[in-house]
Amino acid sequence: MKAKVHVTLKAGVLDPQGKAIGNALHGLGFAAVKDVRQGKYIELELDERDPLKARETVERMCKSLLANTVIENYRIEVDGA
Amino acid sequence: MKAKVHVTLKAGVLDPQGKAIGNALHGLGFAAVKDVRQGKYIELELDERDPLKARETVERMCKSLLANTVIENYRIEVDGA
Amino acid sequence: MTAAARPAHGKNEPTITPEIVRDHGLKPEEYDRVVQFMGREPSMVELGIVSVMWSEHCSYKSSRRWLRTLPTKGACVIQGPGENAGVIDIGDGQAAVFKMESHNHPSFIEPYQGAATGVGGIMRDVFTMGARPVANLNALRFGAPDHPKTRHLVAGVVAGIGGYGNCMGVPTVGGECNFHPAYNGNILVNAMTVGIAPKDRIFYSAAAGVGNQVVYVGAKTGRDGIHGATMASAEFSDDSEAKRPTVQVGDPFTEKLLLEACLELMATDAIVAIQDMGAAGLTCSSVEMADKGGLGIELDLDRVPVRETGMSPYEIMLSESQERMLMVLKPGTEALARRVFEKYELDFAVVGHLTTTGRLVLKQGGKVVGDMPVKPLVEQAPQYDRPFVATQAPAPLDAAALPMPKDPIAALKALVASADLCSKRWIWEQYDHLVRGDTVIRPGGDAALVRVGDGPKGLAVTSDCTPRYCKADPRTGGAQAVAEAWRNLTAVGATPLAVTDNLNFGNPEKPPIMGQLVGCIQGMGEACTALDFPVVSGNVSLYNETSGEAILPTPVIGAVGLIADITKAATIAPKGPGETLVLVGATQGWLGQSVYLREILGREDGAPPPVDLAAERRNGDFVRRMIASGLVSACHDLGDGGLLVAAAEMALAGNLGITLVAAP
Amino acid sequence: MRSAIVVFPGTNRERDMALALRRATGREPAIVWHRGEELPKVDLIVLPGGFAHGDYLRCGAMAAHSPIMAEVKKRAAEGVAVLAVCNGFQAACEAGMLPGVLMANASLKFVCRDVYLRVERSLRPFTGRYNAGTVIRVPVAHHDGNYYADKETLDRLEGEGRVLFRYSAPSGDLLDAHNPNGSARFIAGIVNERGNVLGMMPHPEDLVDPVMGGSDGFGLFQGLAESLAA
Repeated sequence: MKAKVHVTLKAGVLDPQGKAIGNALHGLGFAAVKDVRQGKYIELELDERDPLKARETVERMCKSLLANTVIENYRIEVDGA
Repeated sequence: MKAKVHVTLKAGVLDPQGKAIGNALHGLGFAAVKDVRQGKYIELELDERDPLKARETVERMCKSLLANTVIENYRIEVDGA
Repeated sequence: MTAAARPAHGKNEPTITPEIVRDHGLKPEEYDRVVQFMGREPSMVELGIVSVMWSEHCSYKSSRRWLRTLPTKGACVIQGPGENAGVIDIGDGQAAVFKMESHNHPSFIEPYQGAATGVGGIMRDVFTMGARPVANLNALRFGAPDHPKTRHLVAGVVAGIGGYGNCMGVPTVGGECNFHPAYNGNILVNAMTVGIAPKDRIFYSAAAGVGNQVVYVGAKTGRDGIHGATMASAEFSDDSEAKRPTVQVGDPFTEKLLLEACLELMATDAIVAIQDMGAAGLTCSSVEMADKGGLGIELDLDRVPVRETGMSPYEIMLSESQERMLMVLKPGTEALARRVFEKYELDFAVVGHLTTTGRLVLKQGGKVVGDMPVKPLVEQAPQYDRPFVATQAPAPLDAAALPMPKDPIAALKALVASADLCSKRWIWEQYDHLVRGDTVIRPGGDAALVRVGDGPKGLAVTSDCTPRYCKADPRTGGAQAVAEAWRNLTAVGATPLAVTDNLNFGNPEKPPIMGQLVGCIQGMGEACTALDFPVVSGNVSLYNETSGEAILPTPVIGAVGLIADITKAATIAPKGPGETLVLVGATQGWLGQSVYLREILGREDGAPPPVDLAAERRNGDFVRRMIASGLVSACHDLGDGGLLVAAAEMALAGNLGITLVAAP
Repeated sequence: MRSAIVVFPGTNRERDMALALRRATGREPAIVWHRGEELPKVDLIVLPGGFAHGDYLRCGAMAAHSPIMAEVKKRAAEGVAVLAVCNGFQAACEAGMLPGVLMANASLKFVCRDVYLRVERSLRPFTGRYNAGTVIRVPVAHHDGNYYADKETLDRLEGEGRVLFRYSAPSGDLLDAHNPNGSARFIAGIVNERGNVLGMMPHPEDLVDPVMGGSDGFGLFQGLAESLAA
């Protein structure tokens, strides 16, 4: 069972990476870039067949480790749930 | 116009981050975790209305900066294209 | 030699065709020699093993004949070339262990990972001998600053070196970085590591003890980094070529654990022999361990920790995955060793044992998939005495014939702003040069100085080479590189002890390029002998050439010296106004091949300045005595840019002004 | 003063910290592995610099979940002093012992050089030996030292006098050119509400000896030794 997690910074939180990438893109002539935000994309292979149980497990993983819930949001995609 | 880019390591390329996260999750009792791969998720705000042109621009951004095409793949999502 | 049947082999093993042999870098007559000592055609994994053992990188086939001419003996030398790193005595029962290695080609393809894995590899060479790494240096050469790829390569290489070295907690304290169009297609990334070990606890790679277990520790094996010769093997695994990234990805976190686990186990006496898996991974380490011990070795490939499924014997034996070591343990110590590696959450697998057969035997799925004699892999490695054409040194330049600069200060500004001579603070501030709390002299001086233990002793380290001198006159250039390293160690007050080297050259099959290599080695040999400065380790990187355009001959010298009391060391910064500046050594106004000639007059001609080794030694010993006596406030070696630039660098370092008075 | 230094897999500055503590207290600090080892009764616990777990995922994220951290948090809650430097500061924030987050440096580059710190408050056991307003020179060596917290947290930190160090010019002025990583309000070091946990990015332990280039950092260790002398 494959699960995908997107961890992104909450709105308003400082994003040094995004800002720096934006500047670099402008430096390379990509004037159309107005804003850049960089987050983490994590693919998990789980030994679990029940999609609902898988989603619940990944939820706990996000809360305890994968995301710093003070400054980050997370979004979980599980095939079939 | 909003564009989303997923940058992930090519198959077979060692993912030290994924390996360390996997071990940490096992340490926290998440035994069901078999494999973890970590990649980048980038959201771009573009001053561009034509989705096809936007996709083409983001393609060039990926090749020149956002992805290290020697060891990484990239996937682009543009609303409407 | 019984003509054994060809062992069972991979799923769809092709017959060996001349193309496959050529793709494995072997000449037809060399392949015949393989068939001769095997008594039959080799299997693919056997051919792969030969190709790697007889590659330039492992066998030094184009250079060994000349490397033997270098002086490798000396009062301080405990172990010269031939082991993972050189070992020298630094007194009080301690030894310095050091070496330099290059990762030029991978760094051009993927600068971050290429440079990072280069640093990781050289550190393993040092701690595999039982030494705690205490200082890293790197010598970098890039193309012209305005070349389209240069900015990307510099950013990636510097970030990669920092990314790996900083995580390992080894301070990066010195090195060089310069730019020249000749490196546009071939950058140079040479990494050096210096470690310290108890003199009586140095670990070598010679296997011993028939029946002793062969243990694999560290990261898992993947398909990464298998050399170009993989095309032939592509048909073996059922996956496509895309499955086999040729770029190795480094994991400094795993290597930090491997370092601590190895040093912890080395404090016990469980280890008989140990070797890091560097170039050609499991092949080089197992063959060299068996050969040096005069024994055979049997490996069960099913027990090798792998991170991908369905790996063929070829891929397992030739994989260059990083952060792995091979060890031979004393009987009964497996449990102790396993506990140490499990503490650090590292793989620990018994993958074979030593035998008396003098053969390398590989098993997979219970079947023999490889069975070959060890001795010929090492002793029958080809050794070429390549034809060479010595470089004709240009005539010395008549300095008087050159136009005087209208404004010397304007010329000085241009020189100190040039890519080669400008401050490299923008690079070394990305390296942690303070971790371990022993850095006495930080980057930016003539040599870095690192305290040994609680002091007062200190190790001075530097890396030097002036490639444009070597291009014009290889022999003088080779001697100058050694002399400048010797001088830089002296400039901080240290006694020079020994050197390692990284010989970067173009295609040795071209006589003029071979002539450069021979000339530089001869020059190095003369200087090392005259200065009692033996070579204890080194690396050769050849074929640095793209579409016929070779790099400048770059014999980089990495040197180590010792100072008895770090509080008496000298730096380039004068301490206050009113101090007198004294120039030691004759000034002949030599402008041939000078940075001034290139940067100001746009010319690269004339003979390089001659090297007077007797004067070098006399002046150096004098300066060292003055520094030890405490009379000297600051000291700086005159190199690129000569007196004017050296004086400017001292003034800047001391935040003072300097008045130079021309002789009456 | 008895002290213990916690070592996570990937920590690499425990030796520098041990040198500084030995110099200030004449005693050998205990070096405690993050798993399976007892944290002895001590007056000071140190979370040192390094790359715990390779700094993978987020700096200090996995260290914060190490077995030993539960005990460290318990001792801190009982009032034991905790010095969390660089990677240690990141782990302390991830473990909720200190507010805010250490993000990537604004330059996105690793930075290793001397910086100047203005001591904002003379607070035992940490900055008792310095006067408020003093400017000291200590090195930084990090890639993710860009301190961030929301406005309310920053205002509370300043209001309650919990900012102990700010990056400044040698003169003490707060100038962007002297902020090595882009930290909010030039913050370099903060304490928790109770004032017994100090997190700071710079490395005072690397400048405690004139032979090594300076000793401005030694005051922190002398202050600890005096205030916490058992």
